[in-house]
Amino acid sequence: MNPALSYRQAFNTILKRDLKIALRHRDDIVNPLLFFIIVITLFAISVGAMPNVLMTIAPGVIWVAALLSTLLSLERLFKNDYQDGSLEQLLLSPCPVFILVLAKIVAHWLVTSLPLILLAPLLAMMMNLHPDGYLALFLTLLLGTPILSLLGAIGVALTVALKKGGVLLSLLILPLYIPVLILATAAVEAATMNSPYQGHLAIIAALFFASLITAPFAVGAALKVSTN
Amino acid sequence: MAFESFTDFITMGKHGFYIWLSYGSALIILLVMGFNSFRQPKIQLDKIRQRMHREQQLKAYQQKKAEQRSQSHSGEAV
Amino acid sequence: MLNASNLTCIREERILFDALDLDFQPGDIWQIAGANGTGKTSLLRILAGLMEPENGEVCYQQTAIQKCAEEYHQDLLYLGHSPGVKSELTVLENLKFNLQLCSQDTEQCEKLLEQVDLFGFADTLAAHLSAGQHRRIALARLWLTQAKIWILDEPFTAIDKLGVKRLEQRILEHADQGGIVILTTHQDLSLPKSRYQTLTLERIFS
Amino acid sequence: MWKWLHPYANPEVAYQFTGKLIPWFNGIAFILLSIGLFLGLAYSPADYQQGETVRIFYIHVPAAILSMGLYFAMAIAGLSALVWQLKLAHAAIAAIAPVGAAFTAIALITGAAWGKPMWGTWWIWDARLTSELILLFLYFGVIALGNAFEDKSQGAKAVSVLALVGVVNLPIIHYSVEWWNTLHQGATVTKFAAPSMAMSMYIPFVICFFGCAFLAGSLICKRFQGQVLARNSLRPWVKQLALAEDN
Repeated sequence: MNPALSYRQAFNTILKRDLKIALRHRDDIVNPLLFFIIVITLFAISVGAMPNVLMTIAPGVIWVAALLSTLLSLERLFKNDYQDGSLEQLLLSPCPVFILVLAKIVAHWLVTSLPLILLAPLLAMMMNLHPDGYLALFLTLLLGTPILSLLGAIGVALTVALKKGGVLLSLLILPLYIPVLILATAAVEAATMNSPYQGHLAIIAALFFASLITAPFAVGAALKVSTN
Repeated sequence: MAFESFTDFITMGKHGFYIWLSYGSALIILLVMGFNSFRQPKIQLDKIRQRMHREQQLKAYQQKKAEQRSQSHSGEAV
Repeated sequence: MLNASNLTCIREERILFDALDLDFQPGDIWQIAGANGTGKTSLLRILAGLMEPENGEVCYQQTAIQKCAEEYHQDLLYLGHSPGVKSELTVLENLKFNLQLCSQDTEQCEKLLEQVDLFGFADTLAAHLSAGQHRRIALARLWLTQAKIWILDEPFTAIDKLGVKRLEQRILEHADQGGIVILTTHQDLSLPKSRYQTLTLERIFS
Repeated sequence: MWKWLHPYANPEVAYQFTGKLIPWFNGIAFILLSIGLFLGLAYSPADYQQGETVRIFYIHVPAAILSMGLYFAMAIAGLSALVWQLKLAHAAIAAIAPVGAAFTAIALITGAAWGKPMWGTWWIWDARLTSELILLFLYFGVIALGNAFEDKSQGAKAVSVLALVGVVNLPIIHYSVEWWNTLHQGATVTKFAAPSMAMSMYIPFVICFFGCAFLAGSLICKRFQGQVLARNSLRPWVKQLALAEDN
C-alpha cells in the first residue's frame, strides 16, 4: 500500500493546479476587475458627480460592486470541473472532500478577490471616499471577501448541475451576503466619522471563521447531492 | 532657459512632484509597452519553432512504429 | 471484498433494477451488459459511491462505503463517461495531477504515454487533442494505479483496435493480480469466456 | 492560388515593409521627443494662471489625441477587414488596440496628476476625463474580445465588428458626457479649458505630438509583425523565418 497522500499535499496539489489553470485563463481574472471598475463608474455617473454626494455613497457602492464581481466569477469554481468530469474524480479521491473544496475556494479567492482588494483604494479615490475610510475599507474587504467566496461556493455547489444556474445562483447567495454587506459598509462609514469600528470588524471576523469551518463541509455535501 | 538652476528645474515651483509623476508614469507605461511589443515577433517565432520541433518528433516516432510493424509483418511472413 | 445487497435504483420514476445482490471477489471481471438506459451507468455510480441507491447498501470489506470512504476511495479507480481531463493543462500535467490525487508516484509518466500511444504529445495542451485522446489520458492511469477495484464506464469508446487489445491485456493482468474489474461495454469482450461473468440488466416494466 | 488585389495585402510583403519602417519611426520619434520635451519642460514659459503644472500639457494632450486617433485607425482597419476581407486588417486591429489603451492610460494618469494641484483631488469627474475613461473601457473590450477566442480567425471578425460599433458610439458618448458635465456644472471649479496657445508653447506641443505619433507607429508596426506571424504560422516563409532565427 503506498503511503496515503497527506492532507497538506492534496491541498497543495489542488491549489497549484487551480492557480495554474486560472493563470492560463488570464481574462477570467481581468474581466471581473473591469466589471468592478465599470459598475463603480456607472454609479458615479448616474448619481451625478457632486463630491459630497459621492462621499456619502462611496462605501456602499464599492462594497456592492465588490460583491457583484465576486458573484460574477463564482460560476467558474465548479462549472468546468463538472463538465469535464474532474469533479467526480475529486469526490472519489482518498483525501476528504472538504480539504479539496477548501483548496479550490482559496485558489478562487486568491485569483479574484485579492486583485480586487488591491484595486479598491484607486476606486475609493474616484468615489471621493473620506481619507480615514481607506484603512477600514481595506480591512473590511480583506475579511469580507473570503466570506463571499465561502458562502458563494455553497450556492455554486448546489446549482452546478443545473443548466441555467446563473440567475438562480445569485438568488440563493445574495441573501446570505446581506449581513457581511451591512457590517462592512457600517464599519467604513463609522471610520469616515472617525468613530471606532473595531466592533464591526470583530463581527465580520467571527463570520469569517464560522464560514471557514462550516462552508467546506456544506459544499462537500452539496456537491455529492448535485452529482447524484 | 525658464529656470535659473537645475534644482529649480526639479522642484518646478512646488508642482514638480505632479509633473515628474505624470512624465514618470508615461515613461513607465511606454517602456513596458515597448518591451512587450518588441518581444511579440520573437514570441511567435519561438512558438512556431516549438510546434515544428514537436511535429518532427512525432513524425520520427510514427516512422519508427511503421518500421516495427513492417518488420513484424515480414517476420511473420517468413 | 466488495458486495452490494438488495440494491434498488429508481431514476425519473422508472425502476432501473430491483433487489440486486452482487458479490465481487478478487480476480473477478464483471461485464455489465444491457440496452441503453437500463441503468448500467447508474449501477456503476452507486457501486463507486457517487450515487445513493433507493435502498440497499454497498459494502467494502463488510463496512458500508459511506463509513469507510477514505479507505474505499484509496482502493478504487472510477472512469466515468467524461474523461476528467482539464483542457487548459498539458497532457503531462493532467496525468501528473490525476496520479497525485490518488497518491501514486508520478515518475514514469513519460514512459506511460507510449503505452497509450500519446508519445510526443507530452507538452501539448489537452485543448488541442481529440476526445479519443482525452480518453486515453484518463486510461493511462490504469497502468500505474495500485487501486484494486476498477469501475470503468465504457472504457473502449473512441479507442482504436490496437488500444482495445492492449487495454484488455491490462485488465486481464490486473485481475490475475487479485484485482476486481467492473466495466460496461457495447462491443463484446475478446477475453476468454471463462475469465469474466456478465450481468445483463433488462428493462423493468412496473 | 491567392489572388491578391493589393500589393501590400500579401502578408510577407507587409511583414518586410513594416520591418523597414520600424528603425525610421524609432529614429524620428527619438529626435522629436527629445527636442519637444526639452523645449516643453525647460524652455517654454510657465502659464500665468496654472504655473508650472501646464508642462504636463505636453504629454497629456498628445496622448489624449492619439488615444482618440488610434481608436479611429482601429475602426478603419475593422471596416477594411469586414468590407474587403483584408486578413492583414485583423492583424492591424490586434496590433493597435494595446498601444491605444496605453496612450489612453497615459492621458488619464497625466490628466489626474494635472487635476490634483488645480482642484485638490486626484480624480475629478470632468467631461473629458470621464469620456477618456470610457474610451479606456472600449479599448479593454476590444482586447478582451480578441483574447476570448481560441482560434484567431473566428475572433478577428467579432473584434472588427466591435471596433466599428465602438467608433460609432464614440461621438455619442463624448457629447452625452459633455452634456452630463454641464448638468453638474457645480462639480468642476474651472472648466478644463485648454490654455491659450502662446507660440512658445505651441511649437513644443506640435513636436511632442509628432514624436508620440511616430513612437506609437513604431510600437504598432512591431506588434503588427507579431500578429502577422501568429496568423500565418503555417506559411513556408514564416517557417523559414523561424528556422533562420534559430541559428
